[in-house]
Amino acid sequence: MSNATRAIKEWARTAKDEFNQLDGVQGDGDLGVTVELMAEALDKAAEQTTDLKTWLMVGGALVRRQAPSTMGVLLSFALNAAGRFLPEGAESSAETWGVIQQQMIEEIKKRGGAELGDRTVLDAFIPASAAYRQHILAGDSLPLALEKATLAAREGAESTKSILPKTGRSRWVGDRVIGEVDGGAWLCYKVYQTLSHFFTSP
Amino acid sequence: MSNATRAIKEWARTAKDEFNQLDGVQGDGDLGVTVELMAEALDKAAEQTTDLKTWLMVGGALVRRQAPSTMGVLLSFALNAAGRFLPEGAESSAETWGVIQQQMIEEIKKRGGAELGDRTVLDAFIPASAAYRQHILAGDSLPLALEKATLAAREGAESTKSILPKTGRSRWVGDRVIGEVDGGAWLCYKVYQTLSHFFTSP
Amino acid sequence: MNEAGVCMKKILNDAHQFVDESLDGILLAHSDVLHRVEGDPRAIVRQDAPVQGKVAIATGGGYGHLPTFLGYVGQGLVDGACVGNVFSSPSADAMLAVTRAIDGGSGVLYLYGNYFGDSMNFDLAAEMAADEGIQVETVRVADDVASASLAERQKRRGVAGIFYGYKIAGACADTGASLAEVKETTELALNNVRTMGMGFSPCTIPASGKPTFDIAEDEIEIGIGIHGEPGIARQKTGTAKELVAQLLTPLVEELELSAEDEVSVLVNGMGSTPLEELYIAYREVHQWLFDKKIHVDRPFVGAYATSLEMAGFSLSIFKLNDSFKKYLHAPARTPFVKL
Amino acid sequence: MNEAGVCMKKILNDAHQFVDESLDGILLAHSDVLHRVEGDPRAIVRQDAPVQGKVAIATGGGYGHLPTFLGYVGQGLVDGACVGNVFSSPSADAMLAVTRAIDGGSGVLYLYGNYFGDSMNFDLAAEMAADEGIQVETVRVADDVASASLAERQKRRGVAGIFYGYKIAGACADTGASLAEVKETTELALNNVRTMGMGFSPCTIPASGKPTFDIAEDEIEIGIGIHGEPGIARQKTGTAKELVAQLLTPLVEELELSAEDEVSVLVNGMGSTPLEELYIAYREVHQWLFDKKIHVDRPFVGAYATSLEMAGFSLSIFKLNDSFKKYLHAPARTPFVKL
Ligand SMILES: Nc1ncnc2c1ncn2[C@@H]1O[C@H](COP(=O)(O)OP(=O)(O)O)[C@@H](O)[C@H]1O
Ligand SMILES: Nc1ncnc2c1ncn2[C@@H]1O[C@H](COP(=O)(O)OP(=O)(O)O)[C@@H](O)[C@H]1O
Ligand SMILES: [Mg+2]
Ligand SMILES: [Mg+2]
Ligand SMILES: [Mg+2]
Ligand SMILES: [Mg+2]
Repeated sequence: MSNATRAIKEWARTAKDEFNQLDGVQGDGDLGVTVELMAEALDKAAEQTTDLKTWLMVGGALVRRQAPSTMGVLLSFALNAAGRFLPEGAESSAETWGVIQQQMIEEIKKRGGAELGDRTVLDAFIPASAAYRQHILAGDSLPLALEKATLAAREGAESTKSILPKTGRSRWVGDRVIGEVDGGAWLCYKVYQTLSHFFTSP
Repeated sequence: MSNATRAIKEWARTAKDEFNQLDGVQGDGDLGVTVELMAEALDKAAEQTTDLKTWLMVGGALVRRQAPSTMGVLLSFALNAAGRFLPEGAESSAETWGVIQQQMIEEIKKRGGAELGDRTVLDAFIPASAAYRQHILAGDSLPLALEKATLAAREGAESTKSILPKTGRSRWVGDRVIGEVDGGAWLCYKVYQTLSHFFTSP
Repeated sequence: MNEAGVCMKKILNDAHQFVDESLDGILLAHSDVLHRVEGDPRAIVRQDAPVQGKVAIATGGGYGHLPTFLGYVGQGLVDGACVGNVFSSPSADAMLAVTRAIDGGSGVLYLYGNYFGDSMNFDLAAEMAADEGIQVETVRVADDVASASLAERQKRRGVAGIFYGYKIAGACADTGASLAEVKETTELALNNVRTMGMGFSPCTIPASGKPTFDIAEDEIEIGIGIHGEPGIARQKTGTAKELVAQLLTPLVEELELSAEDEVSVLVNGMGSTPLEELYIAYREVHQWLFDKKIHVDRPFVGAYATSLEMAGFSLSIFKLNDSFKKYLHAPARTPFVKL
Repeated sequence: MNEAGVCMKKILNDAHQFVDESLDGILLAHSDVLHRVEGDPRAIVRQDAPVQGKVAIATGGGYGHLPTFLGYVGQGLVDGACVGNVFSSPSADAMLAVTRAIDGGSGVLYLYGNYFGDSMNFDLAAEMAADEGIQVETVRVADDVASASLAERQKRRGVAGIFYGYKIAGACADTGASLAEVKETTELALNNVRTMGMGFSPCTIPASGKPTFDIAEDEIEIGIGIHGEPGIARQKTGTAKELVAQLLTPLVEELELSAEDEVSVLVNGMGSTPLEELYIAYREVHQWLFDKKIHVDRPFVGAYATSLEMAGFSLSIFKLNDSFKKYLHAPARTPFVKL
């Protein structure tokens, strides 16, 4: 797991400016910083444990402490909810990761009150998670499922270009954001993409 | 007289930026504002009186009140000194103006403690006044004397380009000013030039 | 510019240490009044906390708004503040640490600006505090009229009007009022506070190294938030009189001010707008209200809620009654704010 | 940009009314403390002037440095200030008006920054005051080590260290000391004050509409004056630690500080440098002095002498003894400065 988190951490460093800029269109321009801090926290958690459930709990707490912005707290809640859901000693598997994604989405909806189409991270996460599960259920390989999830995430993220924000800071911006993707949604796509590359050619 | 002061006032408006910039090289960049305020004060004095002595006294006081920066106070002292020197009812004449210039220079030296070669207004004023007197004494016309004084002022102002400042704010700047004329000296040249144009083609 | 951001022309050693080194400086300079909670460098409380028997006020938010939030910790205002990264919410853990350190047995009021991230974290902290038997109530400041319609007032952002929230809550708590009373009084006061601001130029978050937004040489952003979030319009700049009228009109309308009403006014600079200019704005505010026979009881002009070196200003109006006035006039003193 | 300068993104109606409208705002906001001398809108004194039997302190200088100069008018600091145009000396007439209004029979101390224009005007005002039988003494603040060598100390500029001059003179005058004593004490104190500053970016004088100087994206000006006058060097910017060491070294050397000495420190922001950064500077100052066993009695961090929206900061060190400490700790309160 720590190899995957390290890959994400390395990617996050290079992507900081892009996300600050995306967030600046509708928010306060700090999403890149948050992304970097979240990736560091998750990698730190992976160094502390190899147990999946523990990693989700520790990672959630570290993200909450080190990157407590909207995206960070939602991710923290989501990781902890998934961690609580998993049975003790649960093994990492393609199926388990499908469950984790589902739990995370439910928790983000619950805590943030947003739905599909509200111009948030969910607009990429929901279709990506659905595509992933569908391909795993169909017996496809993890790399293939991740590739398809990445495609779905990208499509979902792109779709936010034409959505008016209903929640979060972007609520205030009105139609000035039209034409730009939502930063959180784009982040979701990029994380799937990074993982997809990692599992295709680790 | 008020026609001449109006000409200077009009010129001063157009020259503000140039003098702010010159002053900015070695000082605080406000000389253009001072020039404008001084010119307005002198014009206001000319509207109040046609008597030369009174104009020098009133003009000095107005400059002191409205433009009390270094250049302004020195001019104010200088005008008042010249006014005090003139006898009651003194008529404006080429000779009288020669005396006024001399008195002004003496007062600026006395109050400011600077001499020729200290990179101040005096580096233009002293040679210009000398040239003016010389030509008036030689029986030349006022326009010709002013033309020669203008040439001398310009040469004197240009000479400040290679002088290190010894007084005023510019003292602190060291050799960074080398290559730029002193703002006060350039102002002196420009006033002679404006008057010269005015008396050539009023 | 290098990674550490040294070439940003900021006083800075390392962009990632910006908040912690700045806090170090504050704690070193003001150790007579301020105190770090053991084990959490982002949780800062007054030296004499907990004040036994007094309702404690906790606040917090992202860094970069000094004197908001931390600068209001002291006598007559708030008891503790937790500090996030620049423009980012503090963690619920820091909030809990502050809560524990300031509770003097009478409960804690959470008083902070209405932002999603902060709300989620403060709510989580309140849950954790409740588990430990500490009574917590919450008041979210939502004074920025530009950020949502009146119908959706609870969705508005909290901006400079939080100053009045602190002042009233702090003075009310000092009278020995109960947690419920402090909460109610603060809410009542904030119902009478409205703010709107405009931004002239952006600021640069040290860790990002880029301006928070782009804006043309002659344009300003109306209704900007204190993180540089976009407002409701961009336009060419105008005279002081025009700008003040533009900000003031919606505030006065919503508060339904009329002749003989009494208000306090806060002319808040966002960071780099000089005091000299803020007083030109105050002159316009005063004249505008004077013409409508609205009386200014106590004006505040200066930097009360900033956005690093952003240029711009906001106007807040607080419609007064006698009880608010009493609290407003009570003394208050912190290292940053002395009333 | 139009003639009135409206497009400068300043809060401004008319660049030529900048000073007077800003003063209007100050007088409207603080009429409980400040008062305009009848007939001279640029002469401002404390409401209760003249204070009978107390030596009065007069100051003044160009506008654009708030809280310097006008902002120190109040209790425990200065009695009156005259105000020039932006960065230009006030007129001798305004100085005389202030002098008349504040003299309580015990004489007036002129306390101002050492600039040629101001000196000429204050000297002229002193002559006129003497003609009217008012006793006047003068102390010129010349604390900026970057502006002349130690051998020519009397030629140095006055910058942020004037704050200590006001504090000592004001507290000393409040004890009922004579004019000669107030002058001597203030001079003694200022002999122990040194300042040096650096500028990151220029400001724009409203009436000129242009930045006061040009500077590269990654360059700073060392030894800059409070009007943006050039200093002693331009260089690439450095870390906070490096910048602080660069400013502090000459101050500590000239004051011959050694272990167990006690000092007060002023970290002064020049206008748009955020408080957050000033405290990073203070952290470095504190550590630097701590390593040399030099004790900081009372630090001041904030905007004490500004240059409109110029970015940058200065450090002042005041080497203390017990009598200076007593004066430094005395209370003082103006609308702008509360100690
Ligand atoms: N209620 C919400 N539910 C889910 N995601 C949200 C919500 N609000 C905002 N977001 C996501 O968070 C992103 C911004 O994250 P971040 O920069 O951390 O927020 P902030 O700086 O406002 O705290 C948005 O692009 C959006 O995708
Ligand atoms: N001691 C002096 N004697 C004569 N002229 C002086 C002296 N000091 C300065 N000046 C002139 O004044 C000019 C600057 O004027 P001004 O901008 O009004 O000064 P400041 O802004 O420093 O008060 C200089 O360019 C120089 O010519
Ligand atoms: Mg954000
Ligand atoms: Mg000048
Ligand atoms: Mg944020
Ligand atoms: Mg000047």
